[in-house]
Amino acid sequence: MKRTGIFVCHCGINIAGTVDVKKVAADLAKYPGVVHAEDYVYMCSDPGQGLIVRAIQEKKLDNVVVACCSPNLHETTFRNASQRAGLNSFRCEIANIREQCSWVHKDKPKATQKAIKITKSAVEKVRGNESLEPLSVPVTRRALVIGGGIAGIQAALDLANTGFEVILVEKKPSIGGHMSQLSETFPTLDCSQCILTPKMVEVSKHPKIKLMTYSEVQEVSGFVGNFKVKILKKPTYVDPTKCNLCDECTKVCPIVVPNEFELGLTGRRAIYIPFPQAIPASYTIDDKNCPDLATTIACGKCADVCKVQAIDYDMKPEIVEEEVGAIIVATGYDLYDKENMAEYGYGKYPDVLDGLQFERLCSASGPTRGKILRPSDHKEPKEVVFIQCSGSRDPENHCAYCSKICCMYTAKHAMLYKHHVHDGQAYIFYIDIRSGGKGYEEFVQRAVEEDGVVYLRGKVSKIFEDKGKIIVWGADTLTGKHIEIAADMVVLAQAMRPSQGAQELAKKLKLALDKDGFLAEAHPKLRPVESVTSGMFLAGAAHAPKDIPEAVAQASGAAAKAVTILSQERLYHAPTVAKVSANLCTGCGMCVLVCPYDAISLKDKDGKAEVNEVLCEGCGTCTATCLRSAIQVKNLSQNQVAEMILAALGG
Amino acid sequence: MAKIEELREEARRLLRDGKVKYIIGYGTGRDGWRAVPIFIRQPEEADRLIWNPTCVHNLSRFLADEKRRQAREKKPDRRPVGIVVKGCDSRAIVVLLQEKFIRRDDLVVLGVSCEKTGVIDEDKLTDKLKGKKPEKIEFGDQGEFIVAAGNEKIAVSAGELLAERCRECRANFPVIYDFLTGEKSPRPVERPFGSIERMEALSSEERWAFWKNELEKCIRCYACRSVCPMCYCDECVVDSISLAVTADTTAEEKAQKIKWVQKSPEISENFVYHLVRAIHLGGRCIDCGECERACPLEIPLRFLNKKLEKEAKELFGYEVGFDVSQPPLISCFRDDDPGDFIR
Amino acid sequence: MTEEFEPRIVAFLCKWCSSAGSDLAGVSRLEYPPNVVPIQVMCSGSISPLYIFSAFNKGADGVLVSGCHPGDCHYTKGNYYARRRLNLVKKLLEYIGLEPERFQMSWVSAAEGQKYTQVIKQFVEELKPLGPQTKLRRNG
Amino acid sequence: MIQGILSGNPMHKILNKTVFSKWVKELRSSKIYFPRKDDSGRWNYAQITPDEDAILDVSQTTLPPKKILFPQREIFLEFSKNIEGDGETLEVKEVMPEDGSTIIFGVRPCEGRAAWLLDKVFAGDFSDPYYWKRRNQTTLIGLACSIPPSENCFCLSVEGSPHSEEGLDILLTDLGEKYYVKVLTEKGEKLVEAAKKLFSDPHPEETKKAQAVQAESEKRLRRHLQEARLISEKLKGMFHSSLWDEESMSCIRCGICTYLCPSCHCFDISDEVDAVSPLRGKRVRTWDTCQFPDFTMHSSGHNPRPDKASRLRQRLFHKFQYFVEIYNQFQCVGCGRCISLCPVGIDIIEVLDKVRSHGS
Repeated sequence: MKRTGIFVCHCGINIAGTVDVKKVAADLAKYPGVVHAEDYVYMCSDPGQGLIVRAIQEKKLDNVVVACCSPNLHETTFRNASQRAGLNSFRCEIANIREQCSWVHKDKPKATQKAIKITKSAVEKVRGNESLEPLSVPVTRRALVIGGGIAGIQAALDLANTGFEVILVEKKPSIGGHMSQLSETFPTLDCSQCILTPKMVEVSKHPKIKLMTYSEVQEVSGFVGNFKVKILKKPTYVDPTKCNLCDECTKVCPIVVPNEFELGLTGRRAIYIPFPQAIPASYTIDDKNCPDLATTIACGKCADVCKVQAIDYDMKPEIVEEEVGAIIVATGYDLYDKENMAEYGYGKYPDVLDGLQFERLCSASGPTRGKILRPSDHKEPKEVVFIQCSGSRDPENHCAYCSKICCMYTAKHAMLYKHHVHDGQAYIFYIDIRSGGKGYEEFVQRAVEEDGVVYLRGKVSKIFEDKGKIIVWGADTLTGKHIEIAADMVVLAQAMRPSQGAQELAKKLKLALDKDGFLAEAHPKLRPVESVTSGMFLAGAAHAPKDIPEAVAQASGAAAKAVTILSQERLYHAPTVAKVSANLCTGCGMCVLVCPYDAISLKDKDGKAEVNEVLCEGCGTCTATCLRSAIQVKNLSQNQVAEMILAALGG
Repeated sequence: MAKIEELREEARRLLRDGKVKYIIGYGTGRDGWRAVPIFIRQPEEADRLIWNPTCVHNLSRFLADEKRRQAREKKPDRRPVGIVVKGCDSRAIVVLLQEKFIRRDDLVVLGVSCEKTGVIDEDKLTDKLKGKKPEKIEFGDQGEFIVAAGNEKIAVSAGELLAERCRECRANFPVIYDFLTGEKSPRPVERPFGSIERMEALSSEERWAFWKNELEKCIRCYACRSVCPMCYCDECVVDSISLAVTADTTAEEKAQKIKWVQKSPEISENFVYHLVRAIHLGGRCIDCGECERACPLEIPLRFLNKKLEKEAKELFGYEVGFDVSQPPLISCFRDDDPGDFIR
Repeated sequence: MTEEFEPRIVAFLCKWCSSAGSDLAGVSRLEYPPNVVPIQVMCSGSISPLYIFSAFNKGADGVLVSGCHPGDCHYTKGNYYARRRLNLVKKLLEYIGLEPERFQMSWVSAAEGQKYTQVIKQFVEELKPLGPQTKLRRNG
Repeated sequence: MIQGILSGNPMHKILNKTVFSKWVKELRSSKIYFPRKDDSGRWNYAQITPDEDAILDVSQTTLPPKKILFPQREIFLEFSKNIEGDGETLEVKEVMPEDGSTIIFGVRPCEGRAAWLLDKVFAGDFSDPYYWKRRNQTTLIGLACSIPPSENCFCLSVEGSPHSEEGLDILLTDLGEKYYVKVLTEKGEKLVEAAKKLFSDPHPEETKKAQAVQAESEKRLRRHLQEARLISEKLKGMFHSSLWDEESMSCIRCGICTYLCPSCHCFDISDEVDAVSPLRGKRVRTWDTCQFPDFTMHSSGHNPRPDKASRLRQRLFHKFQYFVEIYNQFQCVGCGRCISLCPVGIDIIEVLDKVRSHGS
């Protein structure tokens, strides 16, 4: 029989005050298999631990039970002590006779009896324990970044510059995300593309970054340190290595469709480059709009004019499989569609724009080459109304949350408008101005003081077209006056939504979503960049509305977190995992269904259950489900529990 | 009306064409009127098959034997097995498929419909005949039983002789089959759980007195477990009566064998045995009533094992043995499962 | 005058919520009767019906299972499985005539030391009038 | 080993049914069992209270009197560990069946024969004290079967009869108004002596009538197994026959046929530990059966009787071959329980018939 040693701690009077520790030790000394039992005033002290170490060595103990405070406090202490004496750490168990006994009872004899039962049941547990070593798995020291916006770009660069290979996946033909559509950025008003494109180029040139644009993550399996990813690479039908950007193809392409980069303010051809600075710098034939491609009898005009034969109609979608150790999700945001805004005309008035459209109007590279003109008649608008919180902070009809960046970009818009149209007038309807951030409040003040922007506190109840004007009805809640403005243009600060497709991706990655559909973090305060799935991290607006500096900061944070995994040769994992007795298993698969971690599968060979020890967290739900006791968690087997029950009942 | 000739013809065909290795069906027992399980291999044996109100057995129980046999044989014949099933038996097959114990294509299911009636309770028949020895029992066209005894034929209304479980049956024709003889006309049952409700109506102490009196009789011959199609485990957890020990079973695994119940037929041990059985049948028992029929001491085990079928339905809206694709009862949950019993 | 009947109770506590909750009760020095001996398991989802039957068979007068509140399970859904499985166990035990009070379940979070003491106090109070459990007890 | 078979001629008496219950009441100092119909309509040997009216009936109980002579659970010894100071002492207390005589009325002659077979098993070199203590303080009062209690009775085919006397202490034969009482052992004699006045000597007519009734009863048996001895011989060559596979196909490997058999006697011994600290428990003997898969399971995992076929074969070989070789008796008394109560209608007569006709 295994030789067990018992060590009863007084914890000063914390335990000894209500539990007769001497009696506990004396009783346990008579318990089958117990060859040593002593008590000491502070077991966790160095001399206390010394007693344990000595006893293990002198009495040749196989098992140790320390009756003391909650295992949450000193289990590690005593397991380490046992290890120092040459025992496997799992040969040490804690009997919690303080929190669960001495501190909650007054009647000394009764408390003592209970302490004895608790300790006996710990003896039974430790007797059934196996010696276990932590499980370790090698780490695949590469990372996957999903989303090529500024957050994804930043994360990818940080990881690559730390020396790890990165696969950056972007579903659009070019990286850059929404930032590449912006004209200027608040509060510095520096040109968005000017600060973004160098980073985009760095990505494209970085030896450690494998850029996969026009690609989508299809399937993710595996676990922290060892994910397997399937990526769908959609065909562009243009070989970027050959394409010399001569742009002849677009001139001959007969098909014109709305240009999504310009948010429909202009059109593009079926073969196109998203924007001049696109990375990769190459063209794409969008096969949804080049009907002939689908029928494989393309009109061939683009191919005819392409001197370098970059066009290949036979390009097929391919599935690329990659292995990575960590994943950063930076899928960004979309604007809440204008069509949802009944009160603002369902987006059917051409001169009612959303924020991004207005950015394009301001942008030097935009459809109007930087002139602010009304889409309807290309006249310069003299009165422009900006409406904040359009779709935000409206739990009844739209989004409950604040989109956070609108206050700032609306101020920016108004300013930019004044800089373009000096004699124009800008009005801003707002609920509150939220300008927390470095230089932000000052920025808003500038809009009011230097550019004479009129801030009206209140909501716009209705807008409608009348004789080429857009009539805006609103209320000024400060003066209480009804306000009517005959505007030439209205700009809606639309709420931010998780980017379309983010939800399906979250499913594939087993990531949780918050109530608004953004990706949920592991802990709102203490683990803001970690997802609920270990090994996966969040960056940018996919997690919540943020502005560029925040997105960048979080991206770097996520990269740093990923490095904590990638920098290790191996990952360690608790070995107290489920184990299958093959001869009892009938392969019913009930354990497979209940496992919260998909850690159990049925083997092809004989259909019996098999545990992936690295995925298993040892919760034991499988044990209770199995009708045959064919699956047990190591060191808390049904056998152990059965003995513990008897001991707990004083038997 | 189910026609035995149709069944025999199908059986003959399957055996002739070698589509099945053998067919598990009902034949006439030595006494000349009771059905017994038979296993036929030759086309000509098809004529031995019968279908009458004494076909009480749930033959799906024998699928476990087939599986064990295949495990032992060096070159097992992997052709499917033909099996004759009633509605209740077919629900057992559904559960066995749910639990991947058998593969659908290992079976050719020959369904027979009980239509308006079902099978008889032998005790009821004995009382009815007052000691006269029955010679033959058949289904009448009007859903009655035709009993031949002592050179006379009498028609007895089904109600008089029907087994209790048939009165509460919710599958009077097979829910899964490859061949079917007889009508697929559902038979409405007012109170599918009437027997359980009557038991529930008793006070806690009355129920205890009832079960104590019944389970005291148990001699642990394990007929209930042995006859049950759901008790296909190689080793039962309550006791290692059928120790699944193989050459590669480790010493630890042997040491891990827990004696949840003592071998002694003490009242406490009998209770734990039957409780474990009942809970393990939760969401699996399809009320074929075989445990009760097989029990030599006539312990009303149906009352115990059917209870959780009722609870599964009432608490979780879970129907046992109708849908192969649904997960087993305890390997799924609904967010709004009742929790009112929890503090 | 014989001394008052003291029920023997086994409590299966999940490590993350209920055991932590009972630790908190200790830290807060909340007093409750010493009749309960806790057995810490990883998750209420790991409680096999066999544990409960066996505890009664080994002489328990009452058995408590306590886990995380729905939605709070450390393993995301173990307690949902426990809720379903143990509901069946409870129904079955009542059906064979065991006093309903003898098997109970509770949700106690790591923050609910107070609630844990309440659960135990109430449990012990409800068991005392019932006297010893002999129905499922070996040689009982 | 069996005590006091009456030397010389057995005693013959007549007991009027009107005074039968008087006689029973005279014996109330003993535990008295009668076949009783329980709530579920099953017959069963049940202890009666002295004031109950004792009636005899030709019936077959589900469980034979074996359950009294050889109970399903027999405590051999109780052990407990006592701890004083540092010393431990293991206390082992032998447990014997408690004293006190038992009388079983209405024992079927085949059950008497079964007891007589059990006697042979539990005697010999390893005489079983527990069995014998119960056996010696139990008196079996048989009742000849005027009509067969079961449709499957076949006692005549296995060298018994509806009025066989082996194993019984007294055999009653029902003459309508009265019982013809044949006293077979000293134990039986004591019981008659206890109420001498109630008994009268038989009139030659009554003796004749008794013989007539017995002869008549033999005709009433419905089932017969031809040439049992021949079968026994034939079995020797059939260990490897495929017959066992065929016949066992429908077996569900339950314990009914053996647990309810009046002559099956296999058992298992196990320790029931009630507490570990301080250690407390019992060593008990419980019934076991060759029909359970683990009966012959080795700890290595090897099982010499791995399938239903080998277990059915074992049951038949033991009853009709091995036992015959050892004791020159069949270990089957033809009560038919295993036939009547088998859930799948396996019929030992039918199987043995096949053995007889095997190969021919």
